[in-house]
Amino acid sequence: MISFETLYAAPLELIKHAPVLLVAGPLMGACAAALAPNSRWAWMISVAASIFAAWMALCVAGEVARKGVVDYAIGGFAPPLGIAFRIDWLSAMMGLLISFISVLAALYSGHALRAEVREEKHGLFQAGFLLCQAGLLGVVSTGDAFNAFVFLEVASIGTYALVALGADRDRRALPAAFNYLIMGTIGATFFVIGVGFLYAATGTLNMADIATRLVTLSDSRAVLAGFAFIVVGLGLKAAMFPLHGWLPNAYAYAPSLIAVFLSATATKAAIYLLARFLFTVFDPGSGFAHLFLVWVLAPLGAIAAIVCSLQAVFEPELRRMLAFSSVAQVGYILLGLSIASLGGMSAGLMHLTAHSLMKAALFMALGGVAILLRARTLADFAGAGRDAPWTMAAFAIAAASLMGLPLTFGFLTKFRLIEAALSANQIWIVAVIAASSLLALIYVGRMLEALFFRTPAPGAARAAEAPLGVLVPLWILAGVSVWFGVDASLPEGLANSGALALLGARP
Amino acid sequence: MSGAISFLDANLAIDLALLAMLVVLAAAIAMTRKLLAAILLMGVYSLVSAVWLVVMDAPDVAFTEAVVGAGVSTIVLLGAILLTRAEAEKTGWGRLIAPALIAVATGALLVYAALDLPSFGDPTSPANAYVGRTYLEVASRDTGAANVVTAVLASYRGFDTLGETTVIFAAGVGVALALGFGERAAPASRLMAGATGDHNVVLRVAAKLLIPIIALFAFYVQFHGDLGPGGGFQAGVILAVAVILHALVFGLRETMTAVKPSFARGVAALGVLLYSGIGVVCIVNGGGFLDYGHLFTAEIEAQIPPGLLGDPGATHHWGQHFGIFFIELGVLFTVAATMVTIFYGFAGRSPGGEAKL
Amino acid sequence: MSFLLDHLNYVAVVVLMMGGLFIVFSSGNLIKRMVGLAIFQTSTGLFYISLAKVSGGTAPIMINAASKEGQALAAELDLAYVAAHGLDGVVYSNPLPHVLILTAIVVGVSTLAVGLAIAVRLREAYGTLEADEIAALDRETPKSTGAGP
Amino acid sequence: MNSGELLILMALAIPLFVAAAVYAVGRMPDVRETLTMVACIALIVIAISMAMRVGQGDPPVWIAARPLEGVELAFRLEPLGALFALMASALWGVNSLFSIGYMRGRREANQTRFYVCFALAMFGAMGVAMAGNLFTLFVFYEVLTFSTYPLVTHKGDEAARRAGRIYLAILVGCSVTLLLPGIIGVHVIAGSTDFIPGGQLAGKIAPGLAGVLLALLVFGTAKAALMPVHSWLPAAMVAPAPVSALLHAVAVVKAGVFTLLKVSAYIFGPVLISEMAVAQYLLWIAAATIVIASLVAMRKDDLKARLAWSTIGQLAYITSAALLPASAGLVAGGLHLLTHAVGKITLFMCVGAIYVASGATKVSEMRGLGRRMPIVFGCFLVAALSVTGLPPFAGMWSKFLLLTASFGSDEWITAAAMIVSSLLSLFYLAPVAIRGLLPPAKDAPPAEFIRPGGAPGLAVAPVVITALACLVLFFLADEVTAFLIPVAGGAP
Repeated sequence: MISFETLYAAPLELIKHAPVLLVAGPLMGACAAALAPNSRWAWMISVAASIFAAWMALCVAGEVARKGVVDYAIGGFAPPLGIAFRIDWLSAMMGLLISFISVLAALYSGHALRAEVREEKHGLFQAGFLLCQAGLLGVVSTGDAFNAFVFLEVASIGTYALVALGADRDRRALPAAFNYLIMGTIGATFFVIGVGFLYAATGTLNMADIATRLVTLSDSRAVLAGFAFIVVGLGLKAAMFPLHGWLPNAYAYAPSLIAVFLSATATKAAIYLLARFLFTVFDPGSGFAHLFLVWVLAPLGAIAAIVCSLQAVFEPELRRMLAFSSVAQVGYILLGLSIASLGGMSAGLMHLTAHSLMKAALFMALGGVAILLRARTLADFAGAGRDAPWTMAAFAIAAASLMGLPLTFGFLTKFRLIEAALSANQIWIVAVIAASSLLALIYVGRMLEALFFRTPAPGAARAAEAPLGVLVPLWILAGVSVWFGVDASLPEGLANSGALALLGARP
Repeated sequence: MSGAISFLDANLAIDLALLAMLVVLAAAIAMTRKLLAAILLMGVYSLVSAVWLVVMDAPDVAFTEAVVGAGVSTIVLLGAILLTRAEAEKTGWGRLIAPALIAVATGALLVYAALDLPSFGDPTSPANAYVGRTYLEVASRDTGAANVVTAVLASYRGFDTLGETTVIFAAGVGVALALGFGERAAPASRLMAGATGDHNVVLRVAAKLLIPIIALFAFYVQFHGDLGPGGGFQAGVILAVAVILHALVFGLRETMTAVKPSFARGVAALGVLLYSGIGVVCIVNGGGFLDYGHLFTAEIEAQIPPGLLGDPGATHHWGQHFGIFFIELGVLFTVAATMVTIFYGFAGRSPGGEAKL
Repeated sequence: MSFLLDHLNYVAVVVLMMGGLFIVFSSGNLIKRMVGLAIFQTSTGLFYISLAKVSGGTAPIMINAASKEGQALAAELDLAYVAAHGLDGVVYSNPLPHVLILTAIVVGVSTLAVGLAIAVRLREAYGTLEADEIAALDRETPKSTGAGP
Repeated sequence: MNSGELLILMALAIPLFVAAAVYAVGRMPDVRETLTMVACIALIVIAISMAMRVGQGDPPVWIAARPLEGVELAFRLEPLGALFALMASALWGVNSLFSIGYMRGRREANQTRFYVCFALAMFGAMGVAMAGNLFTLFVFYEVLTFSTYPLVTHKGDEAARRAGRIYLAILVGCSVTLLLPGIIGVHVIAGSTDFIPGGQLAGKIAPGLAGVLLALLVFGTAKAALMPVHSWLPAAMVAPAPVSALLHAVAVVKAGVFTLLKVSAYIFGPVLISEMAVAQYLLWIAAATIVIASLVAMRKDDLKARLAWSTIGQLAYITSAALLPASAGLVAGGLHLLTHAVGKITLFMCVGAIYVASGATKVSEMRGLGRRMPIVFGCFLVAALSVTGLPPFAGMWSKFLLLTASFGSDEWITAAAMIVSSLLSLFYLAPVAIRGLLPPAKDAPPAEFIRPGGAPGLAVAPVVITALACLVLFFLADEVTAFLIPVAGGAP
């Protein structure tokens, strides 16, 4: 359906091993960055490794386009004995998304670090960033339940400390990071417990293998517990309402690079894993999984979409507003998945993509100007639109996408979500989306009014245009949001095949 | 069920007794408000669970739990509470209700599910009958390692272990980012002054003797890994302990001149590089990632003398042998270096250090 | 009776896990929270190991499997024999959970180290390790001014 | 790319280009405004040629993009759209001329932003006019909303910002929560939102469900200002006169009722409409709106507010026309769209001219001013009579057709409401002009002009033009109706 022929420029040997190089690239890059002599080298390594990963992601997508599913047995041991990557369209899509965002974040990091982090720490910072990237890419590629846990932790451990580095600007980053660590670890441990029960019930760790063996014992209590713990664990990692308490401060006080990267990728990878288990390991049609979709996932998604939007409306600090809206948007995605029809899941996945693009852009724009004026509240940002037109124009575009205005990607995904809900006769979901769109209109309206139609308080610090190193990735993100707003065939194609992969994968 | 009963007499009694001890310890930790007590009890908890693990036929895990729980964790925890209030604030009963409810509810679900599991020790349970059993059958044939745990760890699930090593490295990066590289360490940080009188000759001599022995033991554990319990991780921790001991006795500054923080960080990174590099080498030689079977090209394989590992008759898996050897080496590097880095971080930040700056 | 005994082990381990979880949630002191977290993770490991125990088994270290006999034996295995006596007559416990938990322990200690590192920074920034006091201090800092001390 | 597609592309590109160019040359007012005028003329020419092609039965069509599978960004001209495009572009020209006079006369700030947003608004209006399906129409409907927000808040003080908030909250709020779901509902049920004669939904849906969709679409289109979603319009009065003219005559509210006409004609189709009970209820609401709005207008002393309320009433006429079970209503509605626009823009430009010259905004302050500026007040009278619906002015025909249509379909309440409000409007519009032309009261001589020279010529000329148009259209009404007849096609 989507043609990646151009990628076959890559040597066949590389394409054959792309699935694992996709992870190994950033991983080795991290080591190199840690060894880098100075900040500049570290940055170049980071960019190079990210670009390499993105290239590999494209190769993998090309392979998936050719074969449907790419299996890669690591160590030459076929599963269930060995660990194997299993990459279908969904994994390929997530890989593309994460690595694409990573490249832009890496480009952005050059400037952001200089402004926010002490020089001698840049090497390690880039290392941490690349480790997180490798971990997330591993999570979306692996076909082994326990291996997924390991990569979740690879992605997390470093980022806890990276969030804490925000303390150089605001000490509130420290409690935020600590809380993030506690919650993240509890989530991961719950996930392990769940996997343990699945292992006890099936004797294997390979997801596909688990799925085949679950068919016979879907009503066992052990499986039920495994399901519950995996869902709660991943819910914590995905900031699924009401398990999102750790997110707002973590995003609000972390260094802007981390806010950009995490908001666009981390929760998304957790959502991916959740969907992977819900739809391909467990049988969504069967008993408790179905009940969960209808009576837990959908209501929670709805509550998140409403409540967290409200919190955003009444929040004075700009970055916290964005963080709350992130939780609300996760609610949209979960609503889409909960519809469990092809249309619904595809819409959910599309919205996932759209949200990554817009949130990355929003945090990047704020970082770009806030670096200079240590602004947090709306009042601090008043009039930034006049002082930094280019930066804030990109912000406005991304914000429009967040509101779901026509000619932006966010509008089309919202369109598809409502359409899917209507086709599934779930009018209440339409009502929820409408209501929370209204709230989004209000809080985004507050932002834009402050940025563009208010004058800064006399004597207040004035924003200045962000440097080119920020504007380039920023405008790429904004541009993509508009491009997909006019022609979303690429993301829709990916999302459709991703949803098909979820629905079609069960034995 | 007679098998279970006879088993009950012997092991189950010990097993349950140990578990009971653990429960008591956990309760004690929950009760106490003295942080020091909590930490020490935590160490004891690890030791007891290590013993329990031995009873459960998991010597490798027991070994690790011992060195980590009773060793590293305790050291780090102690480093963290130096000069803070030793008492935790009293938490009112009201504050305990919600957590209690959460714990009880979760526990209830777990028990409810656990009672559905096959009975304890059942050899035919899915867990024990499927993949686990297969490993027992094929591991030594595939890898030539007697210790199936090592075989699975380093070979079948070598990718997990790469991830594990990466996690350690990430932790090192994290701590170094948060606490710096010990550059704020004092000539003889209060940390040691607490542990020893400053010029305790006996101790210095003892240390001078002890440190090489510890290091030697570390290397024994390292290379003995594929025959008995042990491996890169345990060895790495022990090696790090040697360095830490040196610091405790001779002072952080001296140790830092011997083992530079930058050097430690570099070695940590190199360890992961070595591990993943092996994987890439396997690719270059036409195999899959970490496919030790292709670690060597055929011509190199041919040049390896058959008697290299003694026992000339045995059919050899050079690839697997050396693959496991190298990656365990990588683990050793990363773990040891990271542990040292972490220690530097905490010791360097220890208020004793600051006071002297 | 024997049913209960057969599962007592799991129950005990569950109690341990929940003890850890309780400590995390109940204690306001950050160090104690980390301790609780460590206990929680360790106990999870114990759960896995309980799964791996085989009655009358021993540690999964092959008896001279590297030697000719061992090789031959391993080669001509048939599952029924193994089910009865295990490999070369010895019953081994299940190695897989051991491997998993080795990894889990390492992850645990890594988390502990990072968490405590952050705690140390917290102590330096706030002068306390009590969650309540930290929260109180944050409430004092006016929201509008971004940078902390 | 055939000539039709080219025409549509130009119609969209010209306003955009002007916006960009004006922004670029903002420093040089003369260049800026010359550019705008040239663009207006070009746009008018394009609109005319499009209208001619529609008349010849070969309407321009362009499928610009396919954002989602089965969702097209498509343009397709038809009589209503052609009429709207022509009207909007022509009035844009007149209004721009007036703006030059007004803005310079008042020495307003941020004039460049004003012209940029104005051009963008035209971009939106053209898109709405040419939209080939509801999806496209919605896209440009929103473009129109957001491009006019800076115009409404032009003054930039807190009051203006509050008005702007109300403006956005109601317009966007309704469109997101009601209109969009309604549109998607149509898309789901019919499989497409294309405008097709006879109605996209005809025969695909039960009248009950159709009623729900109709309600969603009618109230979602808050630009049509049907009560209770009308309050943004009086609030927007804080904007300068040219903007009010834009809102009331050129684009915004007209886009609203235009949407309703299109929905009625091409989405539901006359047949389905006549079967729906909901249409009946909505008709009653519209009738109520007509009467209430007129009554409120009577009691407003601020002239702009009075005109605003009169607009609300007049829009409800067109809404009724769209909802009438007789397809003749559509033609009448289309005609009223045009005549009311011409009349209203005249009125607003008069108000602007009076304000520039004398600074007077209240009816009570205007007695005798007419003696100083007879032309303006004369034109005001003309427009007032036209809006009221008296011969020999254009408004008369559209009202006549509306009445016959409502009588023809036995909608007595609607008919009654129209008659009553016409009488009322006679009382609240005509007297303004007449009092102005009366000799000033002895005891209260009119305040001195803030601009001794009276209104600048550039502010008066457009008024005369549109006033004449009111007269001319009276004689062209037949041609217009003939042009619009196909809209009612597909009806029995």
